[in-house]
Amino acid sequence: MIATQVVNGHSYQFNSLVELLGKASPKRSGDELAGCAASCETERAAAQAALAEVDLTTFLNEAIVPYESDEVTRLILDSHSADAFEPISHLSVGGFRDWLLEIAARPDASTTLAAVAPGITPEMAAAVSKIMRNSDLIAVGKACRVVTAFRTTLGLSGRLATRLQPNHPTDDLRGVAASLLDGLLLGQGDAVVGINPAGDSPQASADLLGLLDEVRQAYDIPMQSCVLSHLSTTIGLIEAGAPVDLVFQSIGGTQGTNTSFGVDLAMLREGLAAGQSLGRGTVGNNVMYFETGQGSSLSAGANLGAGGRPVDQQTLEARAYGLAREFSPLLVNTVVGFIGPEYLYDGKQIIRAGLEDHFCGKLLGLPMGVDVCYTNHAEADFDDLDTLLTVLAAAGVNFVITVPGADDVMLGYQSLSYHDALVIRHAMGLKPAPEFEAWLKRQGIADAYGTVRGLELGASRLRALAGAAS
Amino acid sequence: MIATQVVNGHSYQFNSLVELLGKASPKRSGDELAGCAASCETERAAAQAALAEVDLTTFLNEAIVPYESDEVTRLILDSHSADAFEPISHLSVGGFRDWLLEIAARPDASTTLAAVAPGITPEMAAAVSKIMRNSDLIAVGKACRVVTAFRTTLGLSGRLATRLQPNHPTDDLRGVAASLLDGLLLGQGDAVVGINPAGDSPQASADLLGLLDEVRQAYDIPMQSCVLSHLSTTIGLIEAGAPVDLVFQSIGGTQGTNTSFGVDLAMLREGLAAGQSLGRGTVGNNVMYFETGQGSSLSAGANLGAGGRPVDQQTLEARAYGLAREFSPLLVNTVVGFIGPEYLYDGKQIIRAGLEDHFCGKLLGLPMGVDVCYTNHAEADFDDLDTLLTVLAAAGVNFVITVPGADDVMLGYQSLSYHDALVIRHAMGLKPAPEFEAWLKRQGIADAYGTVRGLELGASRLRALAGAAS
Amino acid sequence: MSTLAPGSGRNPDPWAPLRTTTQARIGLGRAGMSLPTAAVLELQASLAVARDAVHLPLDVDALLSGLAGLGLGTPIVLTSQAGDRSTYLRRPDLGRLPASLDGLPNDGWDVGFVIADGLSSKAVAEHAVATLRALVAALDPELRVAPPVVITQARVAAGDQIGQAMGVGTVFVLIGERPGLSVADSLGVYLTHNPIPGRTDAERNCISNIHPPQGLGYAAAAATAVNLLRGAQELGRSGVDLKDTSGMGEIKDSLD
Amino acid sequence: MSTLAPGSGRNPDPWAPLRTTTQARIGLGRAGMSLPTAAVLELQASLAVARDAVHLPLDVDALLSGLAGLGLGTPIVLTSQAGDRSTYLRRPDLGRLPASLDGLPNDGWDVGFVIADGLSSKAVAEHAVATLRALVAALDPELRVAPPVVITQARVAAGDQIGQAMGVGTVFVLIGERPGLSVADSLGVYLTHNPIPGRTDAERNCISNIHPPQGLGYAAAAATAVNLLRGAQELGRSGVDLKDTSGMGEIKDSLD
Ligand code: B12
Ligand code: B12
Repeated sequence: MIATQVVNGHSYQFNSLVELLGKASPKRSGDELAGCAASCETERAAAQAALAEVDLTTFLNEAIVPYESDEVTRLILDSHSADAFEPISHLSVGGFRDWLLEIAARPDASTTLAAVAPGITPEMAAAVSKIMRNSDLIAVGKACRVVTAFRTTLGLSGRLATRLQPNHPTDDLRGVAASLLDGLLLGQGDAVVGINPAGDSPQASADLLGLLDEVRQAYDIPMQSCVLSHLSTTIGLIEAGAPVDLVFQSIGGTQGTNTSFGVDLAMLREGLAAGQSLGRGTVGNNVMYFETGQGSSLSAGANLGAGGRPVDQQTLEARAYGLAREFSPLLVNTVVGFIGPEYLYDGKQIIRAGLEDHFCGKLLGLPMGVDVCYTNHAEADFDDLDTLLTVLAAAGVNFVITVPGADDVMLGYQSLSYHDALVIRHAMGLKPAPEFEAWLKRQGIADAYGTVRGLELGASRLRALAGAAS
Repeated sequence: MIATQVVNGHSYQFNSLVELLGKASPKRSGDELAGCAASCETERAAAQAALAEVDLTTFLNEAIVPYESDEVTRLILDSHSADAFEPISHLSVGGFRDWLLEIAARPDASTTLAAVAPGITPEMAAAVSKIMRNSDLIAVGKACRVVTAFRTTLGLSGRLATRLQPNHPTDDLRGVAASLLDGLLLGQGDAVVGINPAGDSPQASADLLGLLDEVRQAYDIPMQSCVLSHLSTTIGLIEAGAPVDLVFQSIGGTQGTNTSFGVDLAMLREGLAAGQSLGRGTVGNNVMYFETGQGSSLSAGANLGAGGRPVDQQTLEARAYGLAREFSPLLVNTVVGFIGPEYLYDGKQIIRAGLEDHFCGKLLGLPMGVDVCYTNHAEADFDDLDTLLTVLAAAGVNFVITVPGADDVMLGYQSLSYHDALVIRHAMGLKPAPEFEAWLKRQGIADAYGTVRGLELGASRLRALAGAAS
Repeated sequence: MSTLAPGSGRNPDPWAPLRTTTQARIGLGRAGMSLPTAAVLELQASLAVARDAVHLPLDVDALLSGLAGLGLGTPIVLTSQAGDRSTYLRRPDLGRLPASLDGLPNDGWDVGFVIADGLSSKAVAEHAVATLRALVAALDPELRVAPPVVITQARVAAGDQIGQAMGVGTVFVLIGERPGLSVADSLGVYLTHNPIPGRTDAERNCISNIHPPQGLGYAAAAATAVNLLRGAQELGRSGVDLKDTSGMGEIKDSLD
Repeated sequence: MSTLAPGSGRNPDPWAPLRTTTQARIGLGRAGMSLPTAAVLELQASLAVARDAVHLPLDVDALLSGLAGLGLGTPIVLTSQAGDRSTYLRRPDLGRLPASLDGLPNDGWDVGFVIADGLSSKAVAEHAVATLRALVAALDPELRVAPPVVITQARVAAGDQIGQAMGVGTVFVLIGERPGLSVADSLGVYLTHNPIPGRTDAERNCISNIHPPQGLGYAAAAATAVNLLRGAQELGRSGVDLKDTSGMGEIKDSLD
């Protein structure tokens, strides 16, 4: 594909779809590092205009990452639904944006968008996002509702769930229980209670799983838990009979990225089967939990596409969603500011990427959540988190990650505090997942209207939970 | 006042309230230009901690800008209500933040906050905002409802109004009418139809006023209009019998700033009296329209306070609100990204300042709107506008400015497009002012639910409006 | 589909006649509630261009040859204390101070002209000479006019320093206004009577948006300028008390 | 008032005992729905400190004198190709490449140790020597150990280049993990068997969060490391197939 576009008297030429996608991307440090970003704003505007003219069908004919060498591409193209694609098959990328916004303004938007989702490839989603402004990403993101369930139902309109993340630097059970208790008293955990184990020992993971399952049963909490070990560890734990609710894995948008993560499609299928075999869900059986994030492919040196050219990180991220949707996950979480400034430099880039990821995932039919977060080596602060959380809540994000006091003491980064979730729910009138909301009301943590107000430690029988673990 | 604070082993000393306020301010280019900003993040954190310990009563005893030499200070202190202040008189700045958030979470927040407003000085509002995060500013901003009225009622819960701004580089009546028509068909103008005249000739302003009044009457539009000439011109026009609805003036937070704008308290009182004398309001008689914006005092070299020290621009901005509230304005608009990068460097600073201004104004009891905008010499773009609009809508802003296609062809800057207002109203379920909403429904511009969907030119009898002006 | 930008469909665009009356982006159509793609892309491209315009340096030589034909004497070229564009943008205080006033002639002139790049060198390049020509033509020939001063990286208030140093009675600063998306070449003229450092903006008058054919024309701008100059000389000061009285007195009539 | 931070009132703080079990900021109280002022200010101060920690350069001399006591031979000091901190943060690719490998000894050692500042020089300053001491003590004394290499502005993968150049069988990279608000001195140990450039992270193992007393202890970290080393030598490779089997086999028991 060769496209030429004139802006302000300068003529810009784009020699491939890969190049065009990279140069049409909003400015971001990771693309500059990869060498695929536009050289100036005028070139970027030209690339966006040229990209808008590309027909959606082009993405079915020109693979961004070669079909032959990449199993993610094969999955994407082989599973593409021509029927679902039909209503949008005549559109260019620019026309697709107009169509999406037109649909999003209608009352039946969610149904229409869900119907076309299997016809949209990750590359189409990424392409259209590049010519969408933040407000477009919010409008369409909000119009896509994706509902999944295990022991709670997630993604319903007017709801915002949270992953309660009670990490501990030595996986100490009492320490984890203390953070868990704090979170429950503040109404957190309806998406999942998920622990990143500090160590890699299957034993430690099993102990954590045991703790969470015990608490769940003791207090009759409609919740699912997860210990985010490597997939290979989790599969082993399932075989050993550990109480595994959700099967976790970090994934990326190319086969090479996944190789660097030590997984492949076959292993993911194995994980799915293992998880589903347990039949532990009550209101649904979506068992997979994936995490993604712009930059992981470049970090793994696995970001090259057709012609050996670097693919921009946002397109690769969308491809990770293309992989994820094969597994009907309960949760997909983009850890948007997690890796560092080499991929998303500052608050502005993190905010933009968060909205893009949420939009692309939702458009592809995934239950998107976002880890609204930043690291201390990036140019960002708590104000940026507040801003990103607010725009994501407006965009109807399914869930966010929350940790005690906004500080993860094991992973070394700042995410949302438990309180932040209360604030945004109150400001935007959002409620937790219905099953969990009912439980919170029974505990006196939510009031009769479902407003989560939190509960003092002394006032709750849950306080025994932290003792129980010792 | 001398305060010392230790952070990370370093001891920081602050020799005056003016210094403390400056150093506790979130980073911003204008304060760096003025020489009052913290030298690093650690010093800023220390200043915030020290400021949190200052008692609110201190602000009644230590003037930031000297009482003797500044009529704005005199107005602020002389009009302070000790009764209204009573419930918060025992609090420190830090305690005040806690109190505000506590109140904001209650159902009766708006009443309680309105009752204390006359007891809050601008400096107190500015001080507490400096230790509040974006989400705090949103939560409390939203809890303060300030309702005003002229021919429409503004500031009601669940509503977002717009100033339709149909500027033209030569004040050409046909050109103005064309932009006005475009805006009305897109449901804009319920806050005010306001034109900045390019020229300074009273005659041109009179012609514009005539046009707007004619349109209003011809189409029976419940709206108020304004031509944003200098106050002296408007007073002259009222005397000459022109159909003046609102009396406009730019104001600043020090006497010197206002001098540089060619106005003073006496002249503003004269303007208020002249405006009210016409009795043109139907559902209310708030006749004043003020514009403000961080940086104007420094730009005018009128930013020095006690001890000849530079006062930070956000405190000075809050003082402008202290001046404004004397006049029970219909509208106060902070043109937050309007002046340029020397005062607010990039999107992040503009977003933060927009939230601060909205919060401080509302807390002081003002009907705050924001010109969500940026100039081409600043480091900002349309994504930043989308983000700021979304967080302001979450914060319950009374109104925003909108122009055709986001581009003001006379003032040389980008504000929101008419469309942007439709998008955010739809995304957040917000409606126009009730009187205007009813009119939009009658015109077929809003549907039966009050959702403004816009109308094609050919489908509306309003199209004659643009012809009528020729 | 209703999402198409107007004019791109088969029907004639009903907004076309209205579009001749303003450069404002009216009648853009809608995609749902939002701006259609065509409009968004166009805005994006204009933004890139406008941002570049801010940074484009003034071609001083070209300006000087333009000025040569006006018969105002040899132009003097200065720079402000803001050494480069990035400093200029962040330090308006430095943009108000000429780097040096040494060697400026002082001869008690009635009127002086200062041409400053401001935020748009394009505005100066395209409209300064023509505006100046119109001004000179409209001026009372009795008035003594100082040689023009060109100053780069400058703000309006730089005229106060220069005006005082040269001893001019009234200084006109022709300056590039910040570039917008549609209009990147708008010139402003600021008049200050008895220029001295420390004058506030309340003590000046302004004629803005000079950029024919869409903006104010040269002759009209010059007529207003001369009108204001006369007023300032009578009043003994410029600023808010001085109004552009063009058409004044007829207000009442027009309101009936 | 319920907005007070816990512990600042008269009643004893019920969270106090739980707080001994974790550094996490639990039981902070509430102001309405939000964090109370005390907590917000404390976070703000911690943030300033953590941001500074990223930029603190490693005191190489102090580290060298600490290493001297371990009896591992004379340490070699390298830098990566990322010349300064700001480049390091933006260019992880350069952080993976030593500026030069010239003159590195190569003697077919079984084990090599690389100490890299990573994102926290504080972690290295506080925990690298002690961790190394514990490692050395836990190692099979038969194993031949290369002299330690210290490298600044470096990433984990720098160990592959160094390991290959020195011909070590298994390389341990001790590196400063990114600083958090509570923990700014956390050390990670990455093990790579048969280090060669191009190894992916799937081919390494990791022992993380070493920062006693709150984080993992030196002896525990060393025990795991040695356990993994033995496994890697048996398996012929490190990475995802290699598990930290400490306590393994008892999983079933513990689940009952
Ligand atoms: C950043 C990070 C990531 C990033 C790495 C990308 C990047 N460019 O940085 C992403 C998000 C992709 C990631 C993915 C995973 N991570 Co990780 N990660 C971290 C983190 C937060 C910081 C690492 C750091 O500061 N390194 C130091 C810097 C200076 O050096 P660097 O060269 O830039 O860092 C490299 C390594 O950190 C490496 N890396 C990152 N994670 C892992 C995990 C393993 C097992 C290995 C061998 C290497 C590795 O990636 C970086 C780039 O090459 C640590 C937690 C911590 N407190 O350290 C967890 C941590 C190292 N990761 C962990 C895990 C489990 C994973 C996953 C295996 C999760 C999964 N189930 O898929 C995946 C896959 C890792 C792989 N094999 O590639 C665990 C390791 C547990 C253990 N003891 O083995 C840790 C300790 C966190 C945790 N407890 O969950 N991770
Ligand atoms: C920025 C701006 C402002 C800023 C100025 C602060 C600043 N640091 O820039 C603020 C928001 C404070 C402002 C206020 C007002 N402004 Co104004 N402003 C502008 C704008 C958008 C750009 C100016 C520019 O680019 N200058 C060039 C740069 C390179 O030079 P500078 O030295 O940095 O700019 C100085 C002057 O522009 C001066 N200035 C700004 N506005 C005005 C207005 C007048 C009458 C004068 C004499 C000077 C002046 O302030 C700047 C700092 O000293 C113009 C519109 C335009 N397209 O130009 C309107 C414009 C100049 N302003 C206008 C008006 C009416 C006003 C007000 C009188 C409104 C009111 N009713 O209070 C006030 C008060 C002005 C005063 N006496 O100080 C009119 C002037 C109309 C006319 N022909 O007289 C204009 C043309 C816009 C309009 N049509 O409404 N303004």
